[in-house]
Amino acid sequence: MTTIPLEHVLILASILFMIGFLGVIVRKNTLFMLMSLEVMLNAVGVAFIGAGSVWQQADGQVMFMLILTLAAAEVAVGLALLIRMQHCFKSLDIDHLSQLKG
Amino acid sequence: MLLTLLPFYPLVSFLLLISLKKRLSWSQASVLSVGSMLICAVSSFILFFSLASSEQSVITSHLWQWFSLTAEALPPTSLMAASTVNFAFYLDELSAVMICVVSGVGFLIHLFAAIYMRDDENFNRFMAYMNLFIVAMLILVLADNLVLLYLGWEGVGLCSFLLIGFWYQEKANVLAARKAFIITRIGDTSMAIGLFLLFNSLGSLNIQEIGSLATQQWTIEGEQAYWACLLLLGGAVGKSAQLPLQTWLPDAMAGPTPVSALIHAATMVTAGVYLIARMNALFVLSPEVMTYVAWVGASTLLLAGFAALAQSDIKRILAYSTMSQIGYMMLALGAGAWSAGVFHLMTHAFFKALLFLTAGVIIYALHHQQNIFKMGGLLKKIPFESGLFIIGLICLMAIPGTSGFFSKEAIIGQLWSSPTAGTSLWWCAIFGALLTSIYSCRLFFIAFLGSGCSEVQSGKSLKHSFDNHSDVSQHTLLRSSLVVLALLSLVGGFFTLDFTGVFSTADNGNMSNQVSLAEPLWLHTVAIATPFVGIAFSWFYFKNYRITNDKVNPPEPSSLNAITRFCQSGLGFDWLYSTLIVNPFVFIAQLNRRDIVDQTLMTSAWYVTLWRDVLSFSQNGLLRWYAAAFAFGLVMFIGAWLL
Amino acid sequence: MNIQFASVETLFYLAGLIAVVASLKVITRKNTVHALLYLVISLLAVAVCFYLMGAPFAAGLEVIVYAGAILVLFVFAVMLFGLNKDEVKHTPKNGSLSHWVGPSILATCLLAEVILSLQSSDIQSRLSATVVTSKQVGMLLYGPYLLAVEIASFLLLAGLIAGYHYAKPDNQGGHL
Amino acid sequence: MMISLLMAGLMLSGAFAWYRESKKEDSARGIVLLALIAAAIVFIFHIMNSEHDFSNLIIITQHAWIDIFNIEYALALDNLSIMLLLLTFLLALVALLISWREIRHRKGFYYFNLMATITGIIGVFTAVDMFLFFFFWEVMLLPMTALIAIWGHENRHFAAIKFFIFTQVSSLLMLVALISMAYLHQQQTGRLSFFYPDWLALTLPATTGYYLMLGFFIAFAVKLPSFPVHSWLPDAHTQAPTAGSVLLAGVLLKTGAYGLIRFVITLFPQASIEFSPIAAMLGLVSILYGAKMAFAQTDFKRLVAYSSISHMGFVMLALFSFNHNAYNGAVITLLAHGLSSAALFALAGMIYARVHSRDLADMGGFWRSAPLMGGFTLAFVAAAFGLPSLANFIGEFLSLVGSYQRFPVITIFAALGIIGSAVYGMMLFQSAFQGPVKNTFIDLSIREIIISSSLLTALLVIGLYPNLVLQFSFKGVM
Repeated sequence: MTTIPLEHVLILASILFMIGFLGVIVRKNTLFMLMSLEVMLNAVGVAFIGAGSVWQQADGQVMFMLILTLAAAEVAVGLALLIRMQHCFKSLDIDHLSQLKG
Repeated sequence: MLLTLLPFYPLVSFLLLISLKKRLSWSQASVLSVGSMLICAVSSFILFFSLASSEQSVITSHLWQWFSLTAEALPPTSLMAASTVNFAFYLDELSAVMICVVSGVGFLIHLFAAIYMRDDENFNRFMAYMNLFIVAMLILVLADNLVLLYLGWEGVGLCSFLLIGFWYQEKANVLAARKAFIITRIGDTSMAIGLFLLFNSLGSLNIQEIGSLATQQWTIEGEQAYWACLLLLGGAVGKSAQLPLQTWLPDAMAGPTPVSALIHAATMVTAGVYLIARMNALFVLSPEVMTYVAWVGASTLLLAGFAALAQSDIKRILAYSTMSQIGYMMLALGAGAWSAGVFHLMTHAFFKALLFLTAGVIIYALHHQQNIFKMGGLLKKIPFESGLFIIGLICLMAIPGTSGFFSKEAIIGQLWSSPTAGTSLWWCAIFGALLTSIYSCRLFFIAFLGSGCSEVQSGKSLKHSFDNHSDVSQHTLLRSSLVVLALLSLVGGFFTLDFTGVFSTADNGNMSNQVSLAEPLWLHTVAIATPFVGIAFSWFYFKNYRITNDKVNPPEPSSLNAITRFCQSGLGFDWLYSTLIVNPFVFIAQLNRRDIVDQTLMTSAWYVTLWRDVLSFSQNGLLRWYAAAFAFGLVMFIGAWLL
Repeated sequence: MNIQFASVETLFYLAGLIAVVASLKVITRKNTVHALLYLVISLLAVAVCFYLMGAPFAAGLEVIVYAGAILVLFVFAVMLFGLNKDEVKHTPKNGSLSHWVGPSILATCLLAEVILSLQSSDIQSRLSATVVTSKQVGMLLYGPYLLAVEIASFLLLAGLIAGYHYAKPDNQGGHL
Repeated sequence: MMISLLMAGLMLSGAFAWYRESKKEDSARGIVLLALIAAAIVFIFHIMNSEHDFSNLIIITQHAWIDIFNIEYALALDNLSIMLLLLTFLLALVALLISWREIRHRKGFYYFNLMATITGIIGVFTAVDMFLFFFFWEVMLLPMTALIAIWGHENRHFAAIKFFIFTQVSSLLMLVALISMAYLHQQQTGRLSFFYPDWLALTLPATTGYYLMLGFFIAFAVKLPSFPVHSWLPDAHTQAPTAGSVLLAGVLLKTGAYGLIRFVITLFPQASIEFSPIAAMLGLVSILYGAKMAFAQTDFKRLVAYSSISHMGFVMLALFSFNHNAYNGAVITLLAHGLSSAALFALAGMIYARVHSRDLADMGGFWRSAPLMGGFTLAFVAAAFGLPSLANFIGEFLSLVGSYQRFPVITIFAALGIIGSAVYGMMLFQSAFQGPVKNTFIDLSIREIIISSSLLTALLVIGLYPNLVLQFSFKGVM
């Protein structure tokens, strides 16, 4: 029998999440931020699957599938926006998009 | 009817002059203003004589009810529930004399001014102000209640302000006008507070009612009488340029000379004297304040005498002399010599108007030279005007036979034995008379004797320079007004004024005391001899001015000794006030120009703005920054939860 | 499942390690395409984890949809629209690690806190060895989660339209 | 009913003028002028022909408005409000004539705002349902803010916001007090009511009454304005367009005094008497502080604004003296100050139109080129420093005579304000019209003469024959 503690799964998920988060904050390139977001979503998926496996329920996987669709939609819109951004600003630097400045 | 219309003649003239402005020619404007004054003067005399001949001692005229005051919370003894303040005129012997002086002297000065000022571009405005002044002065004199009196009181103040600043483009005139108005306003405020006090304790503002009510309800030397009289005295002091509110008068000489004659010598400045005389019934209730009045008068008398000794400007000498003469009147009032005070008021109006007007002619002839040290030998150059001036001066010095002698003698005679005055004040008065004769002689010797400067034209050319493009009749008219004044000054002392109706209670009280106190025999001798002592003293002391043939160099300000400089500055009162009151006030006002309260309230706005700035700095539009901030918040939040 | 030389646990930790290392590489690469390839590796490693956690269906989806479709979309977008043009200009310089300091501290703190809270919250359970089959997932999806599925489909539709709208070359409407 | 029609008519004429202006340049002002004159005439005729003598509050309109809260649309008139309405009409005409040429852009909207303000003011003076009163209070405020913010001088946005915030915050307090009163009424009678006559019948617990009174008092003291909360006024006045200043000084400040008379003193007589020493003290400080601040100013309009604070201090002092003379004095002061300060602001506008400056340092010797203007300025300055024979004197004299009875010491110090007013008045007049000639320009036009002389006539008439006003007994305090 597998004896992987749930705790370790969650720690793995957290580490992945933190790495993704670090990427979002540090990288200026929007493409990298998008990729980091994917990493973060994945991390959440790991946590769900782990939890589903503990309780022997399929709900965890259902949730993972919803995350998957979310990620798909997000990537579609995100990439489209990136293309637009490249078109308009000739750059993917997120710091150029600072029109929200108060 | 005659009484009712009295102030309206000049009022109509004023309104016409103001509304028609430049559309009136010189002759039309002068006929209008002088004519209205003539009617006014004639009706005043008619009123005066009808009052004297008829049995009734009072003529009243009720125009309309101004407003009414309800008297609540009064002592139950008072029967009055509501007191009305009316536009009503009240003529008794006192006000009859006053209207005669005001309109008579006013008429002569108007006549003089119409010719004297004819070349001024704002002639119509000048005459309009003069008329308005007469309106206000008549209302002041005739008012049957204190509020109406206050109306006239403020009205004359405003006119004085306007006329001092008549040549408004000169900064000095403007400042002098402001000073005059504000300083008299301080007195006015004291008087206004006096009115509040009177109304709230007596329930009436009618002068006669106040007199009778106060006599009934107040005790002699009571607190209420003390304060009411003191506050009214404050008003009188301001208007009459007495210590400590005297500083405006010398500066007020910035106005045209007829103004100085009419307002700042003959009429307006005596309003304070009139007020106290009018309220005599109140003042006898407070002998303490009577003594104050006398002391105010005496100290002003001496102060102005010393100041006049050191002046070099002819008009300022006359201004200080006016102050000192009003000091005499105050002294008289304080001593309870009501009739003598008013008598001196009248004679003073004559001779001081004469002095000022003549001085005006002289100044005009010298191309606006007012410094007496630049004059000299005028007696030979313009003998006629000089003669008139000498008449004025001997009246001022109270040489026996002149009007000034009679009135001043009447005052000094009553001082010694008066319960509220006494011997020390008598000596003050004598010393004042000595000073008067000395400064008069000084003025006379410097300006009229000795040799003249080249600027002076001879009498013949004066006539031409004065009126080079008009006929001689105008000049004659001008001179005739001076001559009339000179005659009045000489014979004015023989008029007998009967004030028994007005001052009966007061003077009687005085009489009874007079019997008890014995007067030394030498009193009158000393009083009569004093002017001559003064003349003799000056004859020797100012010898170099009198006989030297060289042109006397005016003393340089720096060469004067400290005492002279001190006297010249009016004994330092201007400096004192500007250091103690004006400068601190201006300083504080400037310090707080931005309104400290506003600043305080605006700190709350500043606080909000500060946070606005802080938060808007965090709202920098950088997405990553927001994410980091979000994470930071999360760290804090979870950290707090864990702990 | 009778693999002797390596237990499930070992494989799981190994896959997890690979995922972590690959993810780290993703966020530190300069080259976009390299980063994408690392991302694929990371995703595949996670898929292995899924498999080892008894979710073969999820593992398959991860490989097919994530590594297969989404990442291909990335690569296509990068290649076709030249999204990697300014990568050199805007990637953090090798020499300066100062960019990383603050965020790393922040992330470490967060991680530490999460792990702390995991330990404190008394999670003693272990994963079960039972495989959750795709049938179970399907039953659940079209049973209680039907609404969620429909919403997800709307989301995808919205993503489709939005993607089309923004990426259209002559888009007059949007200014971004 | 008639008042409602008047208000609706004025509002509609404003809207119509706005519309017309967009079609045809300069057509708005004529329409508005006609509407105002017509309204004034209708109002005067209505009052003359009314069978009431208006010595008590006469309710002229009463309809249900918001039923669940028992809010009614109720208007009433008495002598006090009639006087203030007449003043409003006169000053509205003045304000209109003043802005005849001054406003150059967005004219239509300007006249609409002017009309809206006037409508609000009329509403404030007539409403007896407290919710309606509050409603009009806000109606009056918003277009006024717009007038300042759009057509004001260089610093207008700041001034407009300051004005708005001060008034809003204070009226918030009033709203709280107002709702509490309504609930108190419900507690006592079981029925929620915002109707003013209902409130008069309430018996208030002492402490509650005191706090409610304070709520109203602060709102009205800000509007008056009284000493510590006056600081919006100088900015608002200085920056507002001339017509705005005229309305602000002439009428808007009077709504504060009106509120004090009608609500604070009448609804809470006991609490007011308790509070009166503080209020009188505030009045005194306003008088002296206003006068001192006025003296320090170099801006023509700012100086007049501070003088308004000083004059309104007299009103405050008089009202809280609870004395018939003082009360009459306060009413006269309200009218007189409305006329005189409006006139001074109008003159400031006329000078500004000629020399494009409000700074006294830029002025001097105007008398030479504009003696007529100088004469009028002198007359209005004289009114401001209380020259007898002009209306302000009667007001101040009666106020002080009355307040002397209750607060002798405070009154004596307040009388120092008479000196202060002379100081700043003379400084204002002299630095603009006397001294070396700095500018020359043309004298007053016919339109400006009409404005000035009508105001001066009103001041003279009230000053010489105050019984014209005083013959009406103003119920309220007594």
